[in-house]
Amino acid sequence: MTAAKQKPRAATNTDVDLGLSLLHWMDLSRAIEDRLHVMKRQGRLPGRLVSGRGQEAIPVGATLALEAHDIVCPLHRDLGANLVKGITPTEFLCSYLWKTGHPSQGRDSDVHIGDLRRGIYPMISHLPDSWPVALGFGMASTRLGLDRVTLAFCGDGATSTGAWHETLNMSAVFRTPNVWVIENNKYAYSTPLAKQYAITSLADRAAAYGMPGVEVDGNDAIAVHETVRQAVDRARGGGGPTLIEAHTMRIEGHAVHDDASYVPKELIAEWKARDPIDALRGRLLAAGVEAERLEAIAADNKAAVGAAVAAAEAAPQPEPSGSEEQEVYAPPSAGDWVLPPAKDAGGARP
Amino acid sequence: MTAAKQKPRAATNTDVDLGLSLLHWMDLSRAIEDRLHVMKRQGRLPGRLVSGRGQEAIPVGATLALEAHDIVCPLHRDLGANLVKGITPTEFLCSYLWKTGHPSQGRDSDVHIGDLRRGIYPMISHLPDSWPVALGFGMASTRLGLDRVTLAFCGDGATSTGAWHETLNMSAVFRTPNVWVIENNKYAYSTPLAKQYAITSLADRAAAYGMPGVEVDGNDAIAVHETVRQAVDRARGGGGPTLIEAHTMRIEGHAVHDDASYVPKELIAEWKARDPIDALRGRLLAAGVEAERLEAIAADNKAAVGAAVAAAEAAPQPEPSGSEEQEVYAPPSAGDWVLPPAKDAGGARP
Amino acid sequence: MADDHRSAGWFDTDDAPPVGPIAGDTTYLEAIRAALEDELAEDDRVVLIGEDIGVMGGAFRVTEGLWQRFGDDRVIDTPISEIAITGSCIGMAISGMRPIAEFQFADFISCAYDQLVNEAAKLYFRFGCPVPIVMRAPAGGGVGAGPFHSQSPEAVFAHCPGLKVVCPGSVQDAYDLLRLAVADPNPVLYFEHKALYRALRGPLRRGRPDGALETARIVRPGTDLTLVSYSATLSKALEAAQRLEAEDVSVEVVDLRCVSPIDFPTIAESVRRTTRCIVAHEDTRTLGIGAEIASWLAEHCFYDLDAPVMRVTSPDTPIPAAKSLEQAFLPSAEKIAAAVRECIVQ
Amino acid sequence: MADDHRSAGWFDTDDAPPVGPIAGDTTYLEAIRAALEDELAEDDRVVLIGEDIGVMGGAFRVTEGLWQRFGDDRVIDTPISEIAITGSCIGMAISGMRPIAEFQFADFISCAYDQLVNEAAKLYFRFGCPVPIVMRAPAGGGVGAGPFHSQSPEAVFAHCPGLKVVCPGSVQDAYDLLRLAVADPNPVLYFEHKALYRALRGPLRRGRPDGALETARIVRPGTDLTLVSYSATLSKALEAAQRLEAEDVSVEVVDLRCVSPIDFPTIAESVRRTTRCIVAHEDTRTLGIGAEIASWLAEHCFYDLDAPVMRVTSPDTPIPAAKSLEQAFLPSAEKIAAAVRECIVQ
Ligand SMILES: Cc1ncc(C[n+]2csc(CCOP(=O)(O)OP(=O)(O)O)c2C)c(N)n1
Ligand SMILES: Cc1ncc(C[n+]2csc(CCOP(=O)(O)OP(=O)(O)O)c2C)c(N)n1
Ligand SMILES: [Mg+2]
Ligand SMILES: [Mg+2]
Repeated sequence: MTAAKQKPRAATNTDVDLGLSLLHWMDLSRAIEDRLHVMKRQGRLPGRLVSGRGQEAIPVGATLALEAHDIVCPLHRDLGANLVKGITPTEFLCSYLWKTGHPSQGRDSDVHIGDLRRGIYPMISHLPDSWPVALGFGMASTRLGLDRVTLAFCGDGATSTGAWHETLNMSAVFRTPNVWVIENNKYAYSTPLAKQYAITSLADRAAAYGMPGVEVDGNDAIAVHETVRQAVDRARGGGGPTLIEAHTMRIEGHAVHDDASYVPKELIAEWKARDPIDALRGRLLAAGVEAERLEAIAADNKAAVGAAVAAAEAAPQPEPSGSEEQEVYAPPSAGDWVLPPAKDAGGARP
Repeated sequence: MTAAKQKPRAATNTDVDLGLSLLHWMDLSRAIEDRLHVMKRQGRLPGRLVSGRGQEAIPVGATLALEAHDIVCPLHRDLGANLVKGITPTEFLCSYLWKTGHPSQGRDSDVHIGDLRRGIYPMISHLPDSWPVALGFGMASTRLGLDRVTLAFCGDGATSTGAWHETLNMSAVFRTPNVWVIENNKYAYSTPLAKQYAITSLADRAAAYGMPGVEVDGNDAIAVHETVRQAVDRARGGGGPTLIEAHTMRIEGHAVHDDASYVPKELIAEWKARDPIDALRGRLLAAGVEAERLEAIAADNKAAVGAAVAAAEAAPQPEPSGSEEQEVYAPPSAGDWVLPPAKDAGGARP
Repeated sequence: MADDHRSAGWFDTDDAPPVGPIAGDTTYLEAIRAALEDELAEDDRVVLIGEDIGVMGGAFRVTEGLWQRFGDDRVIDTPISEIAITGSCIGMAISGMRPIAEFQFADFISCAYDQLVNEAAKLYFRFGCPVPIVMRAPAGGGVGAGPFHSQSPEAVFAHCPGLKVVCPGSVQDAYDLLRLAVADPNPVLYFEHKALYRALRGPLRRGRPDGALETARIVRPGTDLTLVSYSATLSKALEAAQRLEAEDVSVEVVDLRCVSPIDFPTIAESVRRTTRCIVAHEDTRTLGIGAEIASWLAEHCFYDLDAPVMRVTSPDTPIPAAKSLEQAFLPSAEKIAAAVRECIVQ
Repeated sequence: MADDHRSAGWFDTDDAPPVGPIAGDTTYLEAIRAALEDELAEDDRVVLIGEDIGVMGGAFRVTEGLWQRFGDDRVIDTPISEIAITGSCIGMAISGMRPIAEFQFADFISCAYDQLVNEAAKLYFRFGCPVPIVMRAPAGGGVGAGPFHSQSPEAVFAHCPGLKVVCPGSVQDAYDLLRLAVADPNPVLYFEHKALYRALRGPLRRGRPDGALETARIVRPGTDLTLVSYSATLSKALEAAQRLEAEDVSVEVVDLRCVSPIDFPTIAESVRRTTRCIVAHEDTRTLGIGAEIASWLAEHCFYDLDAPVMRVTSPDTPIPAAKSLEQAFLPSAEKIAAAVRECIVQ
């Protein structure tokens, strides 16, 4: 199998429906995260707070390229992927607020959310430990004829781990139906790219495994979407995996406690000016969409977030069952896990 | 830093002294391993038996490019590297025979041999776990100004591990004085290359890290030597690490118990015809060296091996001390480990 | 162990005659293979995955013939990638498959430690999603294989909530525990002892086993002392019990079978009768399985015990390679018998 | 723990005022930093290595200011590569350096498990070559950080011969044990408890400490029962002992300090006086450090004990994230006190 590095591709058209859908989810993701920041300042949020601010185009653009029976493996900046795949704002808020009312019921929290029934594999902290698991989803799809594509995200930092390498190599060997997306946001916590690796493009690593490697402007939601859609199509068609490097920038600290003083101010300013939501709005306006429609999206999302916060704050805390030790192992009666139905069983696009 | 894949280079000249030295060590390595096989058939050898038969040009050619204060990290087919760096045939036989009279005194055995005092890091089984350690030797050399180059070997199979990836990436980031040699012998145990990776050249992976990648005919001892010498020079000169892929073939089973029936007969025949010792002999003869000199090398080595076998068989078995639990931890008095002296302290080439 | 250079694995595991067809007289290794074969034949969801398990049949030939019979899709050879093997099993299991991985040696499970304890062990507790994977690994010493091919990693994983760990010590259990492991909806580590592969023989009953995975079993009744063991040390425990019979000491031997979770009721019932207990295993002493059993008994059977619970284990050192050192390192029937003699006079 | 969004780490670890200059009133975190600073200043061979320990001063700000003072060559930021960090420490140590690695959270040491137990732990026994590395890692729960940022991995490594494991539970020990670890010629894992970072304060005596690394210490004398603990649970043990004093129960508290090797003579001496013992720690029960202590005492102090050795630990589950669940999960002064009351009436 030959490995070809492909040129960054520009968005080819501005499908208004797609654009509005992208905008809806990106704006919802941001509205939730912005609200979380306010709550943090108000002392209404326990624990940590990470966000994907400025990177929303990647998880949303990519995940919208999936079918209902496909699987996504989000990481900590990928709230948008969770939302597109069906995690509700209230569930997400409950996860952050250490409440019940979300899939792990407080046993895990914040961005460690997901639900296999909806096709979302919940992340763990170890980077990028979901990747070898995602490889297994791919292998199962081929072997069971599930026609399922698995999309996994990671940051630039995670590419330096052994798990990343083993996964990509085996994915190429078995030509699994996986789409591997690196969100290169220029920093791993405080560590700039130059201290992480000595090459210019991580997509070039695709050639080290024997899969296509593609770079894309990660702040261009439509470009991300089209790039991922092609990779999804290739995967579903039996063409094997693709490695995509989406360029973006972490325009805030690693998490709320971090002022990112180690990042040059100009770099942040430069990327703030390339905000993916602003850009998409601009494109939609230029394509003739009325400003009111865009305002309505924002207003609806804001209302939804307000309602979610109220619901989550009202939700009960989880109470210890007292029998936790008996809940560590699945009982013999545990059946198969219910993944989303295969395509021909009629799953709809989110 | 740019990553350039360089063309395989042919041997440029046949330095007779070098050739004779190469022949001496390669022939000695083979004489020992052949003798071990005979002993195995005779029931005089316990445990397992692996050999580097047909691959001797790589460990010998490469290790002869080191200075006395450099470090080598051999793996299981690299008896030649151990010999060049000072492990004696008797020590090696003792290690195989579960005797005293070798550095680990029977606590480890067979190819798990080495001695840091002589610049040999003893391997463990986990592939290629010496590589991250070798990286540390490189980092220390830079930081302490030791002017020391570290040479590490692994097989094609070991390139699929996480340890391999993390090591090479960090080596490139820190531009460590390391030379990384892959002995691509076409199989990892029973697993052919096509089931290991989906690319054509492992040296291409150098570009994924940002270091030069070089392919070399691993059965041409002089070419290996020159290629490694250049990489050693670059490393010592501050030019950073090099990844070298030496092409060869495992012409026997993985170990003595394995008949390698899964390897096509023609492939073995093809590579047997390219025996590195025969080839080197041929070149030396063509360069005008008298056949008697070559015979003398073989005869001397044979005698040395005979003496080593006798000495090893006569050596005592290790006896339990009864205080092993007190020997697991180094005592507070343990001083620094004595590595070979730095170059200007006057180490001689082996 | 002989020095036969044609033995069927990387290390000589026995001087037994070559493997024959499965019959009344079955080896431990054949019992494992039979369980794999029956699982593959009866359940489409089962796949084997690992290094060199296909055309070669594995480093110890456990999977010999299975690739030929079931093909590439059911018996999957991989690159040397323990992390990816383990993670991919998790993904396949969640997708409805029943993967059985083989580590070439149990020692190499160290490379997959993170995936096992962080991904596999915790997913059910966190999100209610079962992870039915089986990780097979040849463990243990006694064949002169040195510090990196002889380890007994069971206690490390028994410490981790969410994993189950079984260590068969008989031919029938080699089969039964493997099939029960596949049927279990949880991640199960199955440590097969390489020194038993061809050394242990016995009759084998094939077919889906009854009973639960996590049950210990009294394999030899006795009245004076309870001797708890598992895996290869079980044979040594039985041998010690045999020898002590001649000295009029009646030893009850309990085969633990599953070292996590531990079947404490069975052990406690026995200890309450005998009032004395020794735990014998090959793993090193500190925080080996014996530590949990001894401390559990010390807490729950304090007033039933007439003597301290003793442990017969390997010392706290790496496993030495040379046979002369390894013999001194490993527990033996003689060391176990000596401990029993010491314990019953207290 | 407060919800102050400007706290100095990934997770809030305390609502203490911002870190000031080191003085008579020093935090546990400052004591660690002081030890690092003194080592860097006094010994050229010492380097720090890890993720984000340079310009940022580490996820918890433990190394804050050290990169600014000692530079790139002494305070080394790496890619996210726990295997390579660990292996490179081994290579640097053998080359004559004294590397101190930081894992961003102790949970991530799982990725380096193989290098630690197979390369670092066994080299001295095999080849007589010391491996003087120190691996620092913020362990433990209590800050709502969930199953992957709260683990207590000490028992897993205590099971491995060749590694030493320390768990400081006081400000002075945070300093002393780190310096003793650097001076030790063996691989030492240093688990610092993140809940103590800013919560524990006290006077600090700087300077090269006397004494050995592997010594336990009686930190509160008593006559009725020996309470063995370490790390953050030590504070809870002391609190329990305090409360029980009001009930006329005199509890002797032993700070284990080094959980591998364990200082049994100190524990045994105490238990022989008090005749009762409880071990309390935050790690889960099965095969936690308490298992080794309880089984050792059951074997060696059988006739000295008037009651079973009890263990107060977390239950055998992953660590839940929500505070309401985590509080129930963790051992507390109240749970320890209740166990003591139960133990002394037996
Ligand atoms: C194996 C592992 N080591 C260390 C960490 C601690 N850690 C959490 S996030 C982070 C930086 C991640 O950087 P990157 O992958 O680029 O993702 P980003 O946060 O920039 O989106 C680190 C080091 C971790 N989660 N996993
Ligand atoms: C991490 C790890 N997994 C599995 C093994 C078992 N094993 C020993 S040698 C070998 C094949 C090695 O192949 P390669 O790296 O190509 O070296 P070669 O033997 O061909 O020289 C395997 C899988 C191992 N030693 N280490
Ligand atoms: Mg990043
Ligand atoms: Mg090979």
